[in-house]
Amino acid sequence: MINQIFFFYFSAVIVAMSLLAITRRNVMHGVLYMLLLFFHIAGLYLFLNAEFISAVQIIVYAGAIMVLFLFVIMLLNLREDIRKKQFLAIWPMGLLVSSGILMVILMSMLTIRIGASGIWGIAQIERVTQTAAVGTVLYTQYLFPFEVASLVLLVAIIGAVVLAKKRIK
Amino acid sequence: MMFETAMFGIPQWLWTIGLIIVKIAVVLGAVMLHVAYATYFERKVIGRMQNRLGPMVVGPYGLLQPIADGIKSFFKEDIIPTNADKPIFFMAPVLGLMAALSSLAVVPFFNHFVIADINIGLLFLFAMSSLAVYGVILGGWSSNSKFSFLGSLRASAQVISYEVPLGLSLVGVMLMSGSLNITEIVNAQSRYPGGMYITAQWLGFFVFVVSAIAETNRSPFDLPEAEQELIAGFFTEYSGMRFALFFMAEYTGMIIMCSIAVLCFLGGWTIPPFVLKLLPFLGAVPGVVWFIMKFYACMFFYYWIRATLPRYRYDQLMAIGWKVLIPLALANIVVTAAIKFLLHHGGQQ
Amino acid sequence: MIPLNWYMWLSGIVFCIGMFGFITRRNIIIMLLSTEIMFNGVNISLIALSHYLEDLAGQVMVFFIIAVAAAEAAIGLALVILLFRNKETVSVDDLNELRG
Amino acid sequence: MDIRCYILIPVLPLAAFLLNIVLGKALFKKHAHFVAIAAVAVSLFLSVRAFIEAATGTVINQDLYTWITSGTFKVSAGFLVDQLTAIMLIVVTSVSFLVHIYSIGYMHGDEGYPRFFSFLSLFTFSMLMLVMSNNFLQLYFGWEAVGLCSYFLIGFWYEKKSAADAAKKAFIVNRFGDFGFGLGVILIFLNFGSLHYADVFNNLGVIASQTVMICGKEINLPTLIALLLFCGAVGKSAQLPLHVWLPDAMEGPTPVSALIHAATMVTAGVFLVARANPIFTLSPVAMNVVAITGGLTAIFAATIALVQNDIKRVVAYSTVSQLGYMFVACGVGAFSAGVFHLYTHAFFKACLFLCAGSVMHAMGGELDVQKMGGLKKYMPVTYWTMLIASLSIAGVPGLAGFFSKDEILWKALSSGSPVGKFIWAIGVITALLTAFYSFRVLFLAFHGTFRGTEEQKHHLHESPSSMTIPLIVLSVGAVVAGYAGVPHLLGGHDWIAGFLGKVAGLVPDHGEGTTHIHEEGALALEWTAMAVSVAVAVAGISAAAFFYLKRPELPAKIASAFAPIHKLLFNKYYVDEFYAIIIVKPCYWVSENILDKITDKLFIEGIVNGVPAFVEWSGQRLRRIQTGVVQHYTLIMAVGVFFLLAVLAVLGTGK
Repeated sequence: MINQIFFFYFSAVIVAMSLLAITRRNVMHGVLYMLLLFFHIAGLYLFLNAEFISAVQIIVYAGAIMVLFLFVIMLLNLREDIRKKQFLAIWPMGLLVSSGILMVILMSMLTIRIGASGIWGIAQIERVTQTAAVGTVLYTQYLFPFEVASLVLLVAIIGAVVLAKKRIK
Repeated sequence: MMFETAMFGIPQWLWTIGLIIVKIAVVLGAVMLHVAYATYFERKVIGRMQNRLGPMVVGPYGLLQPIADGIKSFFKEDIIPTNADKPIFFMAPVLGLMAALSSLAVVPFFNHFVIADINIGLLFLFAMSSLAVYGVILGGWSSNSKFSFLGSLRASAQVISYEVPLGLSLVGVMLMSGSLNITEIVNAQSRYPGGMYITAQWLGFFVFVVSAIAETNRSPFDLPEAEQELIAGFFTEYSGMRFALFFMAEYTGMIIMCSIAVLCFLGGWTIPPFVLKLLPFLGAVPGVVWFIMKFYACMFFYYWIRATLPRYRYDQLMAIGWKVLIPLALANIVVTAAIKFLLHHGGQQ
Repeated sequence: MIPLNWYMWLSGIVFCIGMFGFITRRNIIIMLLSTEIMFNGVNISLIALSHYLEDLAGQVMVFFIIAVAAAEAAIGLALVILLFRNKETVSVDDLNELRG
Repeated sequence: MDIRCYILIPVLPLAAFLLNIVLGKALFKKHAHFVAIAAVAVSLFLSVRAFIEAATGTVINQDLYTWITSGTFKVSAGFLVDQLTAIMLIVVTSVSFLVHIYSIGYMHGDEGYPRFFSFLSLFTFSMLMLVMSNNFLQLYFGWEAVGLCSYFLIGFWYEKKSAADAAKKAFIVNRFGDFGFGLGVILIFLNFGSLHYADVFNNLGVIASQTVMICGKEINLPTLIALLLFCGAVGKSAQLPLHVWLPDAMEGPTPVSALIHAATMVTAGVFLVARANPIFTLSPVAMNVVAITGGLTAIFAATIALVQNDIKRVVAYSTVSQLGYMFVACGVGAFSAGVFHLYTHAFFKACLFLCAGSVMHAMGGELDVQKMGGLKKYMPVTYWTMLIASLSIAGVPGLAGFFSKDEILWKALSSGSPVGKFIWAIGVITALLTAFYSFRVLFLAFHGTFRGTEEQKHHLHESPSSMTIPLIVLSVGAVVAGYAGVPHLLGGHDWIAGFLGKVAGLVPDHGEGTTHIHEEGALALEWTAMAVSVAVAVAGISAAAFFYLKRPELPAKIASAFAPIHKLLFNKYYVDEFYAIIIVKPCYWVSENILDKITDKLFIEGIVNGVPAFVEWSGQRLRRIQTGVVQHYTLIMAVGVFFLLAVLAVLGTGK
């Protein structure tokens, strides 16, 4: 009962915040709604026994990515753009297609069934703590993708620096 | 389960919630009091260091000065700049303070006195400290003023830069204790020489201290509010209670940083085992006393540095962060991990 | 106990909202925000599946998605800065030099 | 000798070419000759060794690697070094070496100095590939490569329109011949399934009596192949219908004329006929065609040479005429005599050309013999060497030209060939003319008084030693080269004939004719023939001396007395003009009126412009799809995703 109330609360806020975030005229406000969105998603993750990911969600999304967005918004002078039209002329088409895909997803989820369970049940995770469990999987089974992810980040750092650097003539 | 046992006819879950609320109240009250008196303490310390007396007028030795300041800012007019983005302008200081105060939830002041004893305590601290920047950015941006804007740009760049070494410097501690739970970290320290991690993690501690000062925008890294250049940086346009909220957020941040330093490097509420061996009667002293003593030593260090060192230039600040502290912190992690690996696995093989 | 379906529905809704934003907004920064929303929609389903299947692969995948999202945001915003520096706008339909 | 040494013979000039063409302009500049001469000197040394090996009877026939594989078509790059090739190697490398040295002085200060030497090296490489090849395709490769080098070198001074035109003319005229040659090679492959000499010559029986239908007529297959190959030879060796390019090729630098257009490349045709002699001997018709073509060319060119004033052209026509002699020899089956003449001719003709170059050098580029005179005292070395070469070409006994020419004439006379006697008569007349025009030039240029300008007179000097030394060496060659083939009649052993007799399929002397050699009547006939040729040589020289030394005013009188003939000869029988009317003009007309106006403008441009016009038309309509707005693309993508998901959802239900 309490679980379901919480779930509905989180879901409602998540949906509302994402809708608000994409419809706001002022980007700054959009980012702040995103912030709330991330908090609620992090809360949802806690329900799903994913406290490590939930902390990472806040640290990376709220603490880094959204700050980056804010930073860029501050650097750009967007006061002109705010007054312009915010949606493209094709928005009804977009709405149609998006809701079409949504319908398909919702319908197909009706028949979803859970497959065979893995070894990381709640009891097992609690025994070794969740962070250690994720760490174990990450550094053994997924070591190579992990290294690749580090490479992706490195490239992104260098790329961002090179791109945004002021060309000194 | 939650509904089974009852005391005085009140259900258990209500008791639990009640206990949490009481804990929150106690912690909040204590911290707010300390925030208030941290300002007094600072003025006194710096005053003495600069050969003056500090506040002396309100109350004996000026002891009531923080109360007077609080009342004054509470009743001052709340000025809002004309072109400010009002919702954000209102929200920014609250957000800043909220982020700072949320961190308190996982900080244990002595054994098992903690609001939420969660497994990922340290991660939670990172998460909340990374949110501190929102108050700064939003406050500066929404004021729609040049000084605020520049101050907030500087502040946010500084804060997100120093977040990295701050987090990395604590990784060594995590590695040594093998846990993210702060209580466990404190308890794990008794197994190490001196009963605190500072002996083994001196490099991490150094990086942590420098980053913490920068992270809280304190002198000598107080560029965002460099008075001579930017008046008051990102909160130039704030007044009255909202200004006080920013102020409280800053001091709460300092308190959090000092608490983390005490908990992660200085043994928290414990005293080193060899001291306990020499003077066994000290074991009778409650742990919170040691915690507060260590805590105030750290706060004093903050003031001491502020009174002693001149302000750094902005480029120097960034250079220290990226070119010195991060490499040092990374080196510390590598060395710690290597030693731990050798100690744990070298023997087995 | 909450059925898995509910999480999946939520995930689908969030994803489609993100997609709608991406398709219809003119502001390139909001478009980037929309991609983040889409990522998060997917993440919700991955975490939920990870929980219900008792397998940590989903969480690991989310971890990677977050890493990639960070990289994407960094590059994307660097491009936005570059675009703004040259064109003084963040409206994508003003950035249509590549039209046929 | 190691096979690798044989490979080095052509590879070294190639390396020199690559070095010079890539680095020459930047690195060697005025020292470009070092590389080229070093390479060709080593090649010469190795060629001499190869010659000695060949003299002892060693024949190298080896494939180096597979060059082309396409179905059953397999061609290797390989070397065949037998006695014929050995002689050619000596001729090519020695003349090339001397010309290289001569060019140091002759080309001194020219802007394209490194370029010149790099092309000379490339030519040497190509020519060596040609003569050393062991199959027809590699021969064809060398054939075309020397043609290319000839083109480059004739047009060496490409800023000069006449040089550029001459280069194009040489190239295009040669294409006519090479077309036939190419067909011949294809026909050989079709019939033998291989292009190796050995495979072809050993299986000649296969085609001996075959015929092919062409335009409803049955044609003997060997005749067809032989004639097609001979087409190439006619082009390359400037024989009668295709001789027009060679005189014009004199626009190139004189060393090039000497090396390519006198001593080596033009003899490639003779080499080809000699090399393919087993095929030719199968077909009496082809043999007669070769002999008659050679004979007609010989006298035709000699008559033109009588009246020309351009010193290099006279020598060029003389070359054409001498090449005719060689073909006569081949045509009457005396291949070894033809190759012998090729070999002696290389020396005295190269010498003549280089002398002409030396004269030009002294005269500041003046070519007209009428403006020279009395050069003897200014250029003694040039005079004496040219005198020796002229005596040699005139056929004065004891010199190289005598032995080889006499051999040819005797072989023609004595052969069983139906045209032999006729050809002999022509040959004798030609010999008379040859002696006359050779000495006409010599006397006009070196005797009498100087007829040029004062400035030229002042400038007159002997050429530098880098030019005179090759002249001396070549003149020595023009004397002694003939002693390789002193006939039995004069107490010699006709060594060269015996030497070449070892070549696969090359009959030492043609069957019917040569067996007479020890018969009484034949012996007397041979003495008579020799006496006749000596007599005509002396007569020719004397006539020249009479006309140009004693009575210098007489030639002009005779010329005006026989004005129409003189004019005909002076204008080279109007062959160029004839070609201009029957080939060049119609070509122009067809190109302008049909190819340009109809094919090009209508069809090709119609297609070429029509396709892009259609593309543009459709592109103009399609491009509207590409709006440049990311979201439009995304929307389309999303529609696709929707349908994909829908299909999957529909198909997935019930499972």
